[in-house]
Amino acid sequence: MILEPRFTDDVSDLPTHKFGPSSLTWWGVLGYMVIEGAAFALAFAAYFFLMGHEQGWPPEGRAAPDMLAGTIFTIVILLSEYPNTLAKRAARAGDVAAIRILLPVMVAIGAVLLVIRGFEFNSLNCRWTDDAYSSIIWALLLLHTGHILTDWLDTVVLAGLMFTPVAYEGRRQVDVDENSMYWRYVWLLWIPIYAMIYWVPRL
Amino acid sequence: MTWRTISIAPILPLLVGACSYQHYQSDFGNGAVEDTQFLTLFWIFIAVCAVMYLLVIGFLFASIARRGRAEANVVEVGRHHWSHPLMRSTLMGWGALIGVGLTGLAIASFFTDRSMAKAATGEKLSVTLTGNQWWWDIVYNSADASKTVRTANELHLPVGMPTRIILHSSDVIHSFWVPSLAGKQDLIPGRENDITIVPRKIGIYRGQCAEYCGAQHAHMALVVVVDSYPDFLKWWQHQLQPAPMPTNPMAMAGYKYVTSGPCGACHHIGGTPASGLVAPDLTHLASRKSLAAGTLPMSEGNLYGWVEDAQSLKPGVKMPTLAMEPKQLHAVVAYLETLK
Amino acid sequence: MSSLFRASLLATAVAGIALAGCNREEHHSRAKPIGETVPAGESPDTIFPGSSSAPALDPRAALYDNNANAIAQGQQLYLQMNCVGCHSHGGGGMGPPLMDDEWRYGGRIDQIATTIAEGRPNGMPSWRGKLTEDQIWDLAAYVRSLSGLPSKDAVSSRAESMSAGTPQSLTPHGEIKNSDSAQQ
Amino acid sequence: MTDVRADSFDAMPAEERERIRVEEENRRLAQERKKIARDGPKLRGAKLEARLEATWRRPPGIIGWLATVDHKEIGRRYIITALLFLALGGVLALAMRLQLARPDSALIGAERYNQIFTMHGSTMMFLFAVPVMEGVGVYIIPLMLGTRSTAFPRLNAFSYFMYLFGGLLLWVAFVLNIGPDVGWFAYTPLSGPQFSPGKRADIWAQMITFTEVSALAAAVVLVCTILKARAPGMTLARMPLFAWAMLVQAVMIIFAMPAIALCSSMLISDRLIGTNFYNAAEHGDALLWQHLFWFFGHPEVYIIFIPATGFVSMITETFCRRPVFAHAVVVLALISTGILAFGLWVHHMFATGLPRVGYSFYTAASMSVSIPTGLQIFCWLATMWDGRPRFQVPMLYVVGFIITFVIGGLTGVMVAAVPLDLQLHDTYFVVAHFHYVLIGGAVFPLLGVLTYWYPKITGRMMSETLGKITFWLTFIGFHMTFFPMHWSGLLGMPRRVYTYPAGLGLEVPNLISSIGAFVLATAVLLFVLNGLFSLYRGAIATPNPWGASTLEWATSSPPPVYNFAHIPVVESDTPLWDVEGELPVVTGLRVDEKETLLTTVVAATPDVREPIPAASLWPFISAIAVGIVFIASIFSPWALAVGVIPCAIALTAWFWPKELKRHPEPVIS
Repeated sequence: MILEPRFTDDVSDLPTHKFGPSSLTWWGVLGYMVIEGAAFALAFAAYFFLMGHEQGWPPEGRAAPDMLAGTIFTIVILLSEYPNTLAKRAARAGDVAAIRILLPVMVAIGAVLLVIRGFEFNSLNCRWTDDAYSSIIWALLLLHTGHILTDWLDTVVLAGLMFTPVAYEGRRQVDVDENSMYWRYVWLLWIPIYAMIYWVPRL
Repeated sequence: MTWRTISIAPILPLLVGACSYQHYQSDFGNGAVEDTQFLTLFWIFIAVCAVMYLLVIGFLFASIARRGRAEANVVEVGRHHWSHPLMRSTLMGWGALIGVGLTGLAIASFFTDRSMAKAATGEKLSVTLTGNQWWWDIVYNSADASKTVRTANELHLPVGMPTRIILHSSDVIHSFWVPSLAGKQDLIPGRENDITIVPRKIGIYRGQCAEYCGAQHAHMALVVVVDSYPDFLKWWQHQLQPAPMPTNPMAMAGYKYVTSGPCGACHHIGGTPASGLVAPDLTHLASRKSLAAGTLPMSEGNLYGWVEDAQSLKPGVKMPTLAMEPKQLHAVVAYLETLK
Repeated sequence: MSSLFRASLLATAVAGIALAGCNREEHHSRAKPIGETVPAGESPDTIFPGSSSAPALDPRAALYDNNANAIAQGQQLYLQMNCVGCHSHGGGGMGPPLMDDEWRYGGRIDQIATTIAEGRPNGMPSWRGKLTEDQIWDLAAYVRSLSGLPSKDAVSSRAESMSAGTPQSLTPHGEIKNSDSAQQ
Repeated sequence: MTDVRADSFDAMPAEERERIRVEEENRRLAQERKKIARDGPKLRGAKLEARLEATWRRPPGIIGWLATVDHKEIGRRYIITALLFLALGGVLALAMRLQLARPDSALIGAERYNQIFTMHGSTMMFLFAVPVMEGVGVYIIPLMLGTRSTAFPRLNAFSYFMYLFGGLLLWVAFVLNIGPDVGWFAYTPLSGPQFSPGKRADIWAQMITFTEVSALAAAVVLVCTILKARAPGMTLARMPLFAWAMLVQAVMIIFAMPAIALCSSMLISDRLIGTNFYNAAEHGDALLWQHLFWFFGHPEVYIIFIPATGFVSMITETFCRRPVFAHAVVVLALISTGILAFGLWVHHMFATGLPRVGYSFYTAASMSVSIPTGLQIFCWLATMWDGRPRFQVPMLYVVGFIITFVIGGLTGVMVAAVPLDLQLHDTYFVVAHFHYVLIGGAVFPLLGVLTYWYPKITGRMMSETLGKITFWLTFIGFHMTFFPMHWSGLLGMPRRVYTYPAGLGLEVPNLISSIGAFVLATAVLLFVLNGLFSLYRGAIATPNPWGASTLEWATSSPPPVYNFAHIPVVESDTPLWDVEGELPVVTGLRVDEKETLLTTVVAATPDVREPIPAASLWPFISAIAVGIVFIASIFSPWALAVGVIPCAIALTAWFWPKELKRHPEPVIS
């Protein structure tokens, strides 16, 4: 005996997309940001746990990583926040023309960052098999590289999609908005990693 | 396990005879100060937990058997939110009771920990125990280097005196645990742990590795013999003597094979060219109560079985199968039996 | 680029690998000693100059070559029997290096086993009688892994000790060159 | 007028033309939007249900089977696969008990036994316990919250396939004799490159990667569903306790699983490319593994237990004919258990020689986690006291749960004290403890809730008499198996030993345990038979056979593909008990495309109409691509570099819309 429905109100005029916490994909992106945050937090804990065992860090006269590539990387990634914010505002404003300019810019910046990252791997002055210090430094850099690579691929696919007529759908602009939010998270996480790889060995 | 080990196994309790088998390897052995303190705390916990359990089960069965309720399946609209007015305060009371109970138990545990630490001060003897894959390497440290004794799989402790056992591991993580004496401590490669034991009762106890360490984790036991202090000193002096040269020709042939053949590559026998350090020290093998880290009781039959084909008794053990002719086997066992 | 091609080949042949893994993991803890196919007394003349064709491979080789457990046992024996004293961790010292592709007395597992059992001129001691056949073959399997000869799935990447060089699991697949400089 | 506009149109700059074109398109789409059919007073009853069925039905045949995104089908698969792994793990347990029935028994050799106990532990923890809770959650939560689908249904399908491939990897390796033999916890350096030659430990570590990707995906799906897709009016305060339990469990997974993801990847890199994380000789530390593993390990057991508390709350509420006493206290207890669980992992490492002061903190923390659970048990008992309990099969399992779990909780408090734990750690006393809290605490409620929701899932009732026999057999078999283990643990029997010598007094307890294990096995077999038998012979189930109060009982048994013709409105925390005859609903959702209603997080007021993705093969194909990359990365590190390309392609195709043209309202095809 299924109960008879008593009609209360009608939701047909509700929007089909909203920005911010009203959007389902916003919560999905937040979920994955928390997962990666937990993984990075534990990687940082492992880094300081291993560091706790040593008198000298890096151990026994190993040179700390060279600063050049890492610092350039940090500057570029922090500067990339400017086009990222513009893209986020364009997405909120629904300005598809601006998005079609800014997303390719973000893709280009991402490519440049990945190239700089290649140089960073060379400037670590250690090989992951040398000791636990080198292993954890390589692990941190590799994890963050994975982080950038996945978001870069997202941005490439999204940029491609924004050049199709579908770009004018509200849901796609919500995707661009959330992709920018995720990119902020990528460079926010880079700051502690940058400090741990380049500065902590020099303290 | 061949039929030989199955037939031998029941002999073990008879061999140990001295103390009843219940407390040979059990938490209730009460063989050391640490285990006594464990038991007092254990019974305190059992008592408090039993009381709490009876309260829960009492409440459960009371609410099951509670009469005077309409069995009707009907849910009175609105009324079903009603609860007995005392229930909310009982809930607070129950929460407080759990909190108080747990705080009491935590404090009792903290004081037991402190008293164990206090009993362990002023160590008279230090022993370094190194865990290997599936046997115990035991070195009695002494200020005078010539007095240090190296033995394996059997630990002698003087009664009434705190002994500090330094725990190292040469391969994987093991755990030193003699239930009748004290709690366990892990042997971790790259770390130095230690445990101090103050034996109370003279007797023979058995301990076992308590951290999974590979194929033969089940056969990594050790026998602990608690002697009176004079007996202990006599044992120590005896252990310092090198292995006696054999006299009868059979043992002589065994000596030649053991010291020149494969045994010397891994085992060390004091006073002979056999000087390997990667396997148990055999200088006083025959004086030990067990063979192959507590797997078999020491007997001639077991010596034959073990030397001839160790893999069938303890599959995966590092001791290789030597494939000796029977003549050589008799000679080797004859020699080993002289290593009292 | 060959290793990239090999990796994609691996990706498709996963089931095959799983089956091949059967004997890689075999724990033949040798409850019974292996039958002596080569009579212990007489040392087989496995040294054959480059030209003549090599004799058939000793049937025991299948049990030890590419077997992960044999290589692991060999690794432990290599340290315990102090091979490090002369060969260090494969780089050589008083004894010849074992990581390179040059083999004075043959790089096949049965030839290495014979080298260990019989000893060689200029200082290699004979281990027959000191080590059992089974231990000698384990050692031979490990010595081959020092120069990257067995498959990458059977070797271990490092020991629980100071790391002596690049992990065996990353060294490129080696090959055997019979060096004729036996006179050194 | 139009011709003047026409020629000046070409002269305008490109953006101007684009703007005008887009405006015309917007106007056209607005007209089409008005013509969309929506449910409501005009479109209702059988006609509406027929159209909804046609819209929501998945494509037929094997393609449809692999492409389904229906949370009910995926939930059913999760539960059936997890129960299969429970049976496999149970058979291994019987083999272990046979070997341990007699001292010095030669039935199973050392290496084989070590593989068996590793497989038993890994299968039960990773392939049965967590997935079955996910499965029940994925099936029931959307129905209980009054919505038509979970959030991200394709991610849900991907999560099941990753779980299935992880289980297959482990069991195919075990059958091919390359299964792991390092224990379900794989302590280094035993699981390290030197002491675990070959690929055994790698396969264990890679199985972890599979199951943790699956659990994380399912957790994100559940969090988003619970927070965003609740029926209008179901504020957080009115949310059923099972939804609270699944929310807390999902958040715990999101924080706990990355720990084992990190340490199992570090183990694989140690074993494959020679990093030194756990190599004590090269500045690494064997305890780093234990810290990271148990930081995940302890929350893991609460991830298994907390959904079980949700089960107990739902059964107690229904069978005592009243809501659970002190709803807020139970919810706060769930949340505090979830938070506290992250602060006590070091009680697994009391014997590793860490500083003693730290240990006393963890003793206090480990004891304090039993307070919230103690309060929950009090609330269930108070509900029984003030309600009118009907002791049908699900309620019997709740009574069995309380009797068993409280013993396990108290032995847990005992092993929390350092001096006791140093004697009891890694002995059969601990084996008894965790079986009491895992089987008693999670499997008993699971059997109860499978009986409880069986009519909703299959449309048939399970047999009551067979159910009662199964319960008593389970109860007796369980206690006969695991109570003697307290005794053998106290007599000095360590864990994970393939045999024990005679003469230590261990013969009698082990024999009783072995016999009890077979009694428990027959009970589980009986439960399965009851399940299969009732599929065809069981009494036909009405939509609400137990007279329960939550929304999943407002729709038919088994529910239609779209769950609810109209989205229900909730006005109290026990909707079906407080509704006089008519169910308040909201209308206006599309009928020609899959759509559901999103509501705000706290107050659950209608917020957005969300299109639900159509069935698609891409999640299955992505799972295969990611699976092959994971398995190949055991054999060569290059597999990760090469494998990124196929995975990126599959994931892009999963996201890429089928036709690149605009719709009046967004559709995910």
